[in-house]
Amino acid sequence: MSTAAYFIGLGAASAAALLGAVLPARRRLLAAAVLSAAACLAALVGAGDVLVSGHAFSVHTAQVLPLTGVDLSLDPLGALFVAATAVVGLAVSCYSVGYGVHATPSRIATATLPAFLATLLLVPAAASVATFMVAWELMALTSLLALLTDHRRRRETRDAAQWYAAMTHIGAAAILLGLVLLAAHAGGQSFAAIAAHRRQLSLPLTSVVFVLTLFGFASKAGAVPLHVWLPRAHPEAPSPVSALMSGAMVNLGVYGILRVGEDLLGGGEMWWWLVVAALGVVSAVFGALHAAASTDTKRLLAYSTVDNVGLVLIGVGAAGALAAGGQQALAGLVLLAALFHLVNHALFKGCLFLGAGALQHAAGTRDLDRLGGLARKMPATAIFFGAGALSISALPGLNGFASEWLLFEGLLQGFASRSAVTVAALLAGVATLAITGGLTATAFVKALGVGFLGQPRSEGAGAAREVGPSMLIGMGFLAGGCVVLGIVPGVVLPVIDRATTAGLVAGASRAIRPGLGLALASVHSEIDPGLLVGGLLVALVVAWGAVRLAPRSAELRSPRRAAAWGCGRDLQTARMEITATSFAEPLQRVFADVLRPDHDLEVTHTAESRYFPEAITFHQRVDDAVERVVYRPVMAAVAWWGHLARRVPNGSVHRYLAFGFATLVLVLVVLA
Amino acid sequence: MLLVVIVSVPLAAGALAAVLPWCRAIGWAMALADAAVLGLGVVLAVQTDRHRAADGLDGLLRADALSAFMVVVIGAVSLLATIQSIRYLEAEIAGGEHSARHSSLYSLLVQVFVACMLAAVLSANLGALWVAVEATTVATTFLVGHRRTDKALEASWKYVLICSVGIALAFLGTVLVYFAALHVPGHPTGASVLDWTSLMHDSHRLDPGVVRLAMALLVLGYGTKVGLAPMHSWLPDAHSQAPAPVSALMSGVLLTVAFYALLRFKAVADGALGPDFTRMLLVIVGLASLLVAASLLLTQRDVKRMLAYHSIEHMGLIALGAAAGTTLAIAAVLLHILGHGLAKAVLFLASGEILLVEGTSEIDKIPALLARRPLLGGIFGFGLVALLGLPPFSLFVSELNMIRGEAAVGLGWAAGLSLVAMAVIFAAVMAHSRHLLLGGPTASPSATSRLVGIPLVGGLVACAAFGLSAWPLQSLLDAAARVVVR
Amino acid sequence: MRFGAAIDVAELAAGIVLAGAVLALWRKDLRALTSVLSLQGAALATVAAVLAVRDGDVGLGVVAGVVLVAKGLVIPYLLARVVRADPGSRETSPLVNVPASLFTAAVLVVVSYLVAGRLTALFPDPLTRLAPLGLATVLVGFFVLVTRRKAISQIVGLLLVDNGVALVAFLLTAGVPLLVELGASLDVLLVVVVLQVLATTMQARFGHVDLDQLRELHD
Amino acid sequence: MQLRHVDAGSCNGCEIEIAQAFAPVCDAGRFGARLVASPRHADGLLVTGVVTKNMAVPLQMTFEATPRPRVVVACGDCAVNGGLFAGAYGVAGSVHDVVPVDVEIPGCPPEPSEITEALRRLTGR
Amino acid sequence: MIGTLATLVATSPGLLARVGASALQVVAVCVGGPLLLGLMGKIRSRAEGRVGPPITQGLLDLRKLVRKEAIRAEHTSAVAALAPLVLVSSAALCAAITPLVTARPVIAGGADVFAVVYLLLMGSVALALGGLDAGTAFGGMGSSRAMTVGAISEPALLVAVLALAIQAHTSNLPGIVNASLSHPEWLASPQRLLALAALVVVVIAETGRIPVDNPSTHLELTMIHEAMILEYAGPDLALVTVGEAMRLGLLLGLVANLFFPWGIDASGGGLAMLVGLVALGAKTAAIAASVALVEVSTAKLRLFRVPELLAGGFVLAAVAVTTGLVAR
Repeated sequence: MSTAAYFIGLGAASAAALLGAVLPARRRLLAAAVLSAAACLAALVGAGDVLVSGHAFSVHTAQVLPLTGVDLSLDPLGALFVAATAVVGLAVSCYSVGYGVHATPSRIATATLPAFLATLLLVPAAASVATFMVAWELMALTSLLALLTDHRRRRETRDAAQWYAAMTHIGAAAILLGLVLLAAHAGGQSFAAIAAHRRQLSLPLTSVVFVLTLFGFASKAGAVPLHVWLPRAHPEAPSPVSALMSGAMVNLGVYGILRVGEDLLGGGEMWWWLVVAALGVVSAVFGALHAAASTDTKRLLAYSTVDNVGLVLIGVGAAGALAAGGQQALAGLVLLAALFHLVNHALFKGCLFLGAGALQHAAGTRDLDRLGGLARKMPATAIFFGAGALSISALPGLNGFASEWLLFEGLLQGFASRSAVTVAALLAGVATLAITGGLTATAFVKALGVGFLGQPRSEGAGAAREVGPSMLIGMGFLAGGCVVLGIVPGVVLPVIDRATTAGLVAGASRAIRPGLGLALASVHSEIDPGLLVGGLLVALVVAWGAVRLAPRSAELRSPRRAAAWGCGRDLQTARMEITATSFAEPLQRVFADVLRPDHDLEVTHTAESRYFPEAITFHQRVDDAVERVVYRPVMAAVAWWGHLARRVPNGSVHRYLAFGFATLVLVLVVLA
Repeated sequence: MLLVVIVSVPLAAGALAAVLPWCRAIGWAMALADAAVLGLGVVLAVQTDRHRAADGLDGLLRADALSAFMVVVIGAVSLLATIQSIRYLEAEIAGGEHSARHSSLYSLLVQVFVACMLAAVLSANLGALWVAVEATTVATTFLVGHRRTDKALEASWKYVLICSVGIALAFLGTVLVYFAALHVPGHPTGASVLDWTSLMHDSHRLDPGVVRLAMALLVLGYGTKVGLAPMHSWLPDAHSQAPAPVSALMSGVLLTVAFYALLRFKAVADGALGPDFTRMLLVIVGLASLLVAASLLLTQRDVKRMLAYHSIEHMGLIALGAAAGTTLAIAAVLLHILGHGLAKAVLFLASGEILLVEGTSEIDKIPALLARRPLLGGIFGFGLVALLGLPPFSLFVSELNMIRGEAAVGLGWAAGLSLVAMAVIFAAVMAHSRHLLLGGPTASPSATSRLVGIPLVGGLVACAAFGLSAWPLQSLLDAAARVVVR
Repeated sequence: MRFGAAIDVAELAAGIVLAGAVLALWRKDLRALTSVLSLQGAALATVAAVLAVRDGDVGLGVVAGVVLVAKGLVIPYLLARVVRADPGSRETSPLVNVPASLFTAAVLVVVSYLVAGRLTALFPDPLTRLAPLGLATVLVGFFVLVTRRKAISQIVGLLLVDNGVALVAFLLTAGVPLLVELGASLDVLLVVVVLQVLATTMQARFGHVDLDQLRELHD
Repeated sequence: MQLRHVDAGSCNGCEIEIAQAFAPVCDAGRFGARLVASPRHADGLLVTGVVTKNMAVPLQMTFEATPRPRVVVACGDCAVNGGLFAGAYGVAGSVHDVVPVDVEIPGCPPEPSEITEALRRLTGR
Repeated sequence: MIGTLATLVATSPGLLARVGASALQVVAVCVGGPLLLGLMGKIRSRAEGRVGPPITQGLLDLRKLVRKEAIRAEHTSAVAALAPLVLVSSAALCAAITPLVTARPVIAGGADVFAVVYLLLMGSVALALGGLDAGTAFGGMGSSRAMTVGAISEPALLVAVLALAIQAHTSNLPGIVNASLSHPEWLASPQRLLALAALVVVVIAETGRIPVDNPSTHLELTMIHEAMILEYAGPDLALVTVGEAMRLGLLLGLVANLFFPWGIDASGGGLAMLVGLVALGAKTAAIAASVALVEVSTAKLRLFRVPELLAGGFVLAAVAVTTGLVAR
């Protein structure tokens, strides 16, 4: 049953892409959206069935893809990622109807979103080197085309597309080389054959393959040294696409690491997984810092994706290290926490990106400094964006808290393990979890508070109106998911537990006791978020009652509306409000050496005298330190090499012939 | 008998073009001739697939699965090119630059060019193969100089000179092989000494020293015609100055015909020396061409030169693939030859159209092509996607399997270097094409004529089809690969 | 003629071919170059004739005739026409001065002996011992191509290479099969015609034929 | 009793005395009086000085910003009846012309003990 | 959630006692908080030679404030109304589940270190959002500073308590307290002392005491915590002050029980609970007095020196954890 459902899903998604390209303007948007929603549902059913029943299915056809044929197989690990993508895809396809209504997008735009969705559903099911690489590159191509929807209007979109294409291709080349080397030595290019031979592979080979594939998958997941495309591509892509990118495509980087590291190479060395954990630590801290410092909503969300992927990588790295160290049960728990956080991240990041899209759609700008006062104008979007923001800051009662608690618990239990290196890694992981918790909270209080509360700081924000119902349904669906998973995580955990056992080479025993809360099997600490929320509500009602019932004279009963207190000034304008830049300024000053903000202050004086400034303009840009330190020099060196090489062929036929002559003589001498 | 027909059809068309004054009907006749060649190629492929080989003209022509495949490639690319040259010639005559007589000379030379290539591919005798390849050089010289500009003259001089020297070295190599064959006891003497089948039969008895020197000369000699590293400098000049259909034909299929010759000699040399010597040679030459292409693509300012350097890169990849030498690698090389032929032809024809319509082929003088000419921009964009080796198109599958072949044979490091070069080239081409294709709408979008659009889109669709479904080619590729590999 | 004398004649002819190549390096006057070429053509034809007589192979005789006509008469005539059109008709200062080129020619001859020597040692036949001469001519011809500025001298260089290859062919294998030999010489003839046409158009258009100035085509 | 001090144009003489009132000697704090930063937190306003034209509106706004039930304490002669500056060109009047006054502390400046005494009448302790 | 409630009621007969204990804890913190503030005020005034307001002044002010009128700024949305309620309820829930009076509160499972830290974070996030809602300059500046300080102090808090959790092999607070009770030799271990130092720094930062923030300042530019609540009046202000007081009481109680666990009621009997309450009161009073003495003797740090102090706290906590791991 699951095979049929999964393939119906794929078929429907590609049909949606086809219809999106073919149908005339008005109907194609709706048709594409409906079909892709149906595709997601079918894929969800298929993946769900695999997850619940635990049996994998596999299909091989030699007709497609010359010379290699196509192998598809969906095991619980892959099914989890398909399910996560399907859930986000469902919300996105419903959202895209409303999003595209005003400026009906071109044929290419409506076609690429379902195509991108189809490839996202395909990648976890690929079961041979060739199929995986085809699906991977198709995903890169469709996401690039989707990113280019409004390349006509903005130069940054074209920059972003160029960066994105170059970096994904380099990543894909690394993965291709790694997998091909593996297939060559493991005799056979299907994952099953490779997995069967994983015992006979020599250590240096498996390490080289792991490092190469890690390079590729980390660049797709957005781990720090290779994350540079993420804060450029996500803000420029249309919101449904960036929601899919952050909610689903980034997960596939983690999927790749797990599939190659655990399934194909059989767990491998401990230092592999410590490298993954180190990547996670650096990404989490760097991402959280930059999220707290950026003032563009989508750029903030992109950096927080880097942060959350860092947390997931810490989990995956710790799990791998523990598994390599022999503690299977604990590794299962930590991996469960990492995958649960991944699913939660897909939900709340998808909801946030759709919210940011609604903001841009209604208020015409993404810059937090020019928003404000939208809570009253767009209450529903404010509630959904708020739910997403609070759950990403891991506040109790929402899904962020549940998965970060599980991750914290797993890492904590790991301290009992013997090897000092693992303990050091776990300590770094917990410290990062702590640091990023505070920074993420700051970033999202800024996004929520400065963006939605106070007075509108631009006429666009002032004229903002609530977005269409379809967009609200999209956001609501994901926000609802966050709340439900927050209150009763026990519903989803057994399913993820089965994916974890499939994920780890030696499989892991049940990490979770059944029940609605988070009850760990291996150790007696457990938490019941449901009860926490219940207690919170009871306390809330009691406090509200206490204040309400206080004896008060009649006319003081209802709260009075008065001008906000501004030290007696009567003219309280929006310009006096705090902006996102000034909100993040103290944090930037504290972490100045990492963020390296560059300010430029121009004071133009009046003609008459130097002492009376006419206008003071202040610009501040926090650009990516990694990009400046790592990428700029590399690009400069390549450009220098290009100019040097250009001077060699100067057009004279004698020089060309001289090349040939020299080679001929050299060859003759060598062969003599 | 079939082989003679294949070679003579284009010759007949050429003769027709020479006699009658040029008009659109003649153009379509040329196209029809090449379509016939393609059809006959397919028939030949089906025939050779069932039983080993067909031969004609009392032993001079011989076709096995490999040459049948090459005939199909030549047919397909020349069909695309001749359809496009109708538009090219009409635009030229309309532009008043050249007379109708000039166009009929053009059509004759093109058909002679196609005939020479077919002869080269179908010849049984390696000497005849050399003669045919030399004839193609002669035929294309005037085609390169067709536009009568100073640059075209300079390009044709360089083209003829470098290629003739290269080909002379190749002849020296052929002579050495002939010398080695003469001294094999029991080898058939007389006309059929250089017959490929007999050489393959006695290849293990050839003298290794002589064959090693011969193979070095052959790789260097034919490498010039293939555009491989040391003697590649003529390629960007010739392809950027030649009219678009001609450069499409040359880049798409002439380079690969020369590589076909190398493949034939490699089979013989492998018999005599074992695979390691030729593998080392081809790896060095392949990596050198990749390095040259990667370095020079970084700062390209002209569309056609960019595409020419891109051909050097793909020839380097094909050399690496052939160096691996397993059946999988050779099958991938052949698929790559077909894919590259189609994609490169489509791109050159599109750049020709850009040159005609925009008046210049400088990248920074043609901004926002997608906005101004959606169909042409789209074709050029998807052509680049195909050329850069992205999935739906067959170049991705062939590159993937070539790298698999190389890794299987222990050339993993070479595959790694080639991937690095391809990544650099990808970034460079992406940077150049970004300015060319993307950008704001300066003027209202104008349509591109159907005559141009349909064949090019057809070429891309074919390239994608060969990339996705294995049906028509799989058996032909395997048969052709087994022909070359011991 | 005793058989031994024929071998000596062939040796002499091969020597003349190599001498011609060295002469091309040395002389600057274009008219002298064309005469050197016709001399080489004749020498080549005699080698072919000697072989034809030795093996009694009629085809080889025909080939000798064709070589004599093509390389001895037609090509030098074509070149002479181009030379007449170019008033200066003196090779300007070549890229590498004459003494240096002569020294490199010597080095090239040593190299070719090294390479070809090992080859011919395998099959001791009086004529094959001469193969290094042919290879030397090829290398010197290539060197002429690389260093001479004038179009005509480049054509001469190319022809030297072709003659060298033909010489090696005759010496090593007593003549490549007839069809291939004819095809080869026909192609060489066509290439020379093409080059001659190009040279004249270049002369008309640019007023000079110095290739070093032709550097318009670069990135 | 939280008070929000408003300087409606005083010569700071009264401010010094108020500071003394809250100093250890008189220590109005022990009777529950406290000066707070925002009128929202205050039960009343401690206004010093004559109400100048510029301070009339801010005083009115501060009064509005204070939650009911609220009191106004006019401290010093200027606040009570304009004192020295009554009738000056920049003066809008004394405090009771702008906001209803509940307690008046005469004296220019009033003794710290008188201020503490007045505050104790308000806090009832 | 209903399912878990049902299982709890069915399984443990002593549930009524534990619910009672938790309720007692909430009330204790509710009343004890303002009293602690009054005590600290009294100690400060005594140190300054003043008599100072009575200790119960805090409770009196609350009673008065509740009866006053609530004022909301024009452009505020529902957030301004909800923020104080969320602050108080999160503090109350924290009080219910942490081991203050008894070591077996009602949701024994829920009393996890992570939950307590993030409930406190929830309170400060609510307060910050409330501050931003009115759209005044002070509210925004206060929220920004409070979140920055919070962002740096929260990791120190988590890692400090982690040091104890590692020692007790569980992150459950009652578990830690019981383990400390049964292993008295842990109390003097270096890792405990370092954790205590780190926790004191964090408590000062979280509750906004002198070295980090001056609660009784009038100069808006220097405020961190006060600026956020400038807009609250009457009942809202009462809720906020009670919330703040409860957080102070809670944190001090937590420090008391984690580091000096004597006297806490482990058995759940009526008398033991009384003893626990008295012990809690005494311990928190002592700690509050010491904090007040620290306040009086030090001047307020410049805002951008505060992160260095908190970073020092974080390093202390990290050192505590590492010494705990090494010494194990």
